[in-house]
Amino acid sequence: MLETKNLTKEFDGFRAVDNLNFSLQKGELRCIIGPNGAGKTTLFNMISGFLKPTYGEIIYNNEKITRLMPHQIAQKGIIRKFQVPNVYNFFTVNDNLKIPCQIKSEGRILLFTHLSVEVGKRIEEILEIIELKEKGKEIAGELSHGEMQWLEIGMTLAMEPSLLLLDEPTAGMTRDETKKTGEIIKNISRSTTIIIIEHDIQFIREISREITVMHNGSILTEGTLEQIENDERVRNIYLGKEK
Amino acid sequence: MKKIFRNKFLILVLIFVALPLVLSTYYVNMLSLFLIMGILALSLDLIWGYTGILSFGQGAFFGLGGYVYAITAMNLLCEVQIRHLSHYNVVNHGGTTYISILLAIIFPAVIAMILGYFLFYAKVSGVYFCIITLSLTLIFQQIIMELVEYQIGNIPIGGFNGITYVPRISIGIPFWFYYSLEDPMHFYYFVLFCTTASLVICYAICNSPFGSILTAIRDNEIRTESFGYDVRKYKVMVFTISGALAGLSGLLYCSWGSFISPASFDFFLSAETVIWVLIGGKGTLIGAFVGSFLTQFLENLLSDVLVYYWLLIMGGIFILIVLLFPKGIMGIIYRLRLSIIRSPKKQ
Amino acid sequence: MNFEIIATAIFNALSASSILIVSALGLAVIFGMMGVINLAHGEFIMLGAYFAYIFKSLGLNIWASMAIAPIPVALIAVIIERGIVRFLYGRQMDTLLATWGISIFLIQSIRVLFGPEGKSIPHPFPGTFEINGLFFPKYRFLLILITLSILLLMYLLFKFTKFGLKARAVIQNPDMSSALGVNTPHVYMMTFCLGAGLAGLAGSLLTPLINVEPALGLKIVVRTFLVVVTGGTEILLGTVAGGAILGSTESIVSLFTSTYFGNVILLILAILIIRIKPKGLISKVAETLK
Amino acid sequence: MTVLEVKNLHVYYGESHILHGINFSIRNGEFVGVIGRNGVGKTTFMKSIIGLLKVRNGSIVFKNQEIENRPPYEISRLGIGYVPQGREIFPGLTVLENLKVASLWKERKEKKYSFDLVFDFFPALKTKLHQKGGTLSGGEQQMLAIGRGLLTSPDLLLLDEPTEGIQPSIVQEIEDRLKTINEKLGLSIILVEQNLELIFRLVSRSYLMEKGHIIREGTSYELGDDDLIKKYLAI
Repeated sequence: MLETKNLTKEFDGFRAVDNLNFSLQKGELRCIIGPNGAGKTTLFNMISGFLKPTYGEIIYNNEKITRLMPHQIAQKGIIRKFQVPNVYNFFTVNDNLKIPCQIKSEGRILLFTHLSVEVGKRIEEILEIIELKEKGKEIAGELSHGEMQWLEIGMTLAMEPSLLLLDEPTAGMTRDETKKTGEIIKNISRSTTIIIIEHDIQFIREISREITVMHNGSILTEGTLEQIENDERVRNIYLGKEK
Repeated sequence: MKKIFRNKFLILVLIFVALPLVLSTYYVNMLSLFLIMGILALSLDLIWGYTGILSFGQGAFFGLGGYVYAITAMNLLCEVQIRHLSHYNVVNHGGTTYISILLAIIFPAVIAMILGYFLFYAKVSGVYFCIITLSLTLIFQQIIMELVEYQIGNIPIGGFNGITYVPRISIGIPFWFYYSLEDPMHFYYFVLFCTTASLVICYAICNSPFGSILTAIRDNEIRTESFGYDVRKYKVMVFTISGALAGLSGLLYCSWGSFISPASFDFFLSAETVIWVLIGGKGTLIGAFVGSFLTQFLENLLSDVLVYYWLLIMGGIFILIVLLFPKGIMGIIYRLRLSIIRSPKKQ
Repeated sequence: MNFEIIATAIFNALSASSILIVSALGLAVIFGMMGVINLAHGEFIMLGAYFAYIFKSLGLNIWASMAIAPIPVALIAVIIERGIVRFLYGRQMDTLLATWGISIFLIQSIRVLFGPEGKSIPHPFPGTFEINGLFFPKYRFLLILITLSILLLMYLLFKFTKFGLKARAVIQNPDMSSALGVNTPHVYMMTFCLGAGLAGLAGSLLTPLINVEPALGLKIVVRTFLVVVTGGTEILLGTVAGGAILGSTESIVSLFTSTYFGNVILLILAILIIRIKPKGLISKVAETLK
Repeated sequence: MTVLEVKNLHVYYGESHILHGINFSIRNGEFVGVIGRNGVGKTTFMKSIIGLLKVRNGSIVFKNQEIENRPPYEISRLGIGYVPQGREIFPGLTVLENLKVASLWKERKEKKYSFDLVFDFFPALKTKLHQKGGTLSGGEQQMLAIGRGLLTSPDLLLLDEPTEGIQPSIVQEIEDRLKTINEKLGLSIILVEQNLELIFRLVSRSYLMEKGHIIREGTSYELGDDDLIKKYLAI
């Protein structure tokens, strides 16, 4: 489904992503872990079109998307959640969800058509999934950190993405909020391929099958959680004794 | 919510319909000017309040609208005997001015679209956009001042002293009968019609799904772009509409005073428009009118008494508003109303 | 193209560029370095001209009054920074609107105090000098030299003095500088005050060339912004580059057509530069003028 | 005597509650560690001490003076040196200028640590004095940041993940330097680190942080074989 061919991004001398060959099958729930500065978010920025790679290609459903604009890539079904919760702070929760729903159900330029019932129903469904049922009227900016993360996940859901990029969905969440996020992502992954960048080992233990470990801009190793845990090299990066 | 709002809006319109019956022609004329300037403020509020694009170029579209109207109307309706460069007399043969009105709206809209495409597709935004639009107003002004001896059709553009004897708007059925709105009362009602129409259109735009995307762009452009909306396209569209509105306001102004010159759309007009929208409250549409009415009314009232001091005070008010309540008057009203509704729930 | 035309063209280009550079220098510090959009920059220049006028009418000799004119301007700038600008750091749009309010306020107060009509100041250095048949105004030549010396002074100030080091550190990373014991609010105030002083100096230097009237700032403010924006983030070098290119193009074009047209060309050229190189002509890779 | 005492510290980012009632203390000359995974609030804790983040409630007492919510430059002048995560050196200034910025204020009062001391510790910096900060490698930037922290002549040095993203050889060098700074100069240090081996070799006492709470405090020996540590920090 998604494949990168020796993808590289250089920031005046420093190689954030270095000849990365990453591939992902349809329906997978892949986690990417690695210490700070391993190039995870830079990889997401390139896939979603916000950052042009120095060289290398990104292929999605065997179509080159390396040079496309962010909105063109989003229209192809690749939707991302940003590392810092990126929602419409001054809108109510309902309005936040209205924006993505609109694009899905009623085409692009909808000058004088009003919100159809169907979009309203869709918002209710999503509120149910992300468990913000009673918070519909609240202003997004006043939600707790965890609730904002859920709202943003809900918004990406509204786009019915074929590939979902989640950047540290559980950052700043309490224990039970993380657990709840795990469940939400698990039932999303039935219909959508997901890549998650995460640090929380407990969280990864619960939800993931395939894991990719990144370090200094390239893939160190890939495999299931058990393989990763016993891998000496991975232990070192995390405990700082890398060779 | 929709119902209550519609009634309030109707009441407001009725008040304005009744006003001229009770006021002297001087005040009716003044009201027409306020409404005309309100449309200009509306054009800025549409892009700044709703989409987050602060443009200093509204003055340029305003002037463009005025000049296009003056030139086309005079060419079509009048016969000009030129005795000396700035001294000519005009014979008005009459006829409806629909074409001039249309052109005076479409021309600035097209220029706005081209300019919008040129700037937004290069991701020019924020401060750079302000400075470029500001310098465009100056460019347009300089070009007009330069064309002293030139003529379009047989109408002298007149450089710095502008074009005079511009015919008033006249309505009716083309080639059959026409009725020129010389009488201030009739002209006022035409202006009121235009104001209500543009407010309704802006309201439709802002409350439609298209409008919610505009506010989404204002609140969080990156998020909106990553949902698949081509942000640049929307910006160009709303900028074109705003150019048309500013053009409408320009043509009404030119027809109101039967005169248009580079001075009528100078640096200071762009500044005033920003002040009106800021004082009235960004992103509330009605706020644009409230701001422009209040400021212009005070200006008229106080300017003969205070003359210079008035601008001193306006500068001061402006600073206070930016520092203390960036939401403006309507913002305060909303906040008051909001806190009344929400306060019981909060305790 | 015989010798006379080329010589005049070059001289005009040099003099126009130096006028643009000196009037844009203060803005380069306040807007270029600090990122504060100061729409009252034109008014600081105007104040400089008026204070030169005031000191002259108080009987000081013209050179002395031109030299000390920037000091009161800098003091006024301190009040403005402490009272208004300080609360708006980081909020670019609000600083833009607030400084616009200040600009309106200053123009009107000068109109009230000194009346709208222009003031005349005796020309400090009249006369021309002659090179085989061509006459060049002495003052404009002097102005080119003064501009170069101000640029040199600024370079030395920022490169080798304690204040210069603190200013550069604070502007690159205010939080880190503060965590190292640098009194950042104080440095911001002094830098703003320096920028305003430079603008005041430009005003007093330009008095013989422009008519001193309350609204003289409005004509200058857009051009100086365009110089700093097209110049780019490398402050001193960028402003010189921006000023030189825009200044000389305008002076050459207006030599052959009209001053109006020259002005239009300057504006169009600036817009093209911003459109093609958003980070400006000479820009440090690290910083962009957000 | 305790040089820094933190009581019931609560810090928020907007609405999200990051630090929940932190208690922390460090005696003069002590080397204390703060460990925990990414995003638990270690950096937030350091920033609130140096004054870069507002403290909603709780107190921070340094040399028996309340310093919470005072501007960073006042806290730094009282004697706290700060080496931030990501080093944050001035890219446009040369190495010498970076160091000079730190020592500007102390000119008037006595100078606790001199430039020579910093150059003894980090000879690599001496060779690149006039190079722009932005051109240094990760390791060199880290040395510059630590040197700069020292030149503010602090009585307490805050170090936020000094070994993050640095080649092992330089990590070793930094470890030795920190040891000598603490032992020879008697400078008390708070070290935030993810690298457990490194921290347990250097510090006498550590605090384990999890989701904004301090959940364990003890000497390196006690924490060394504590199964809780293994569970939380093992990858």
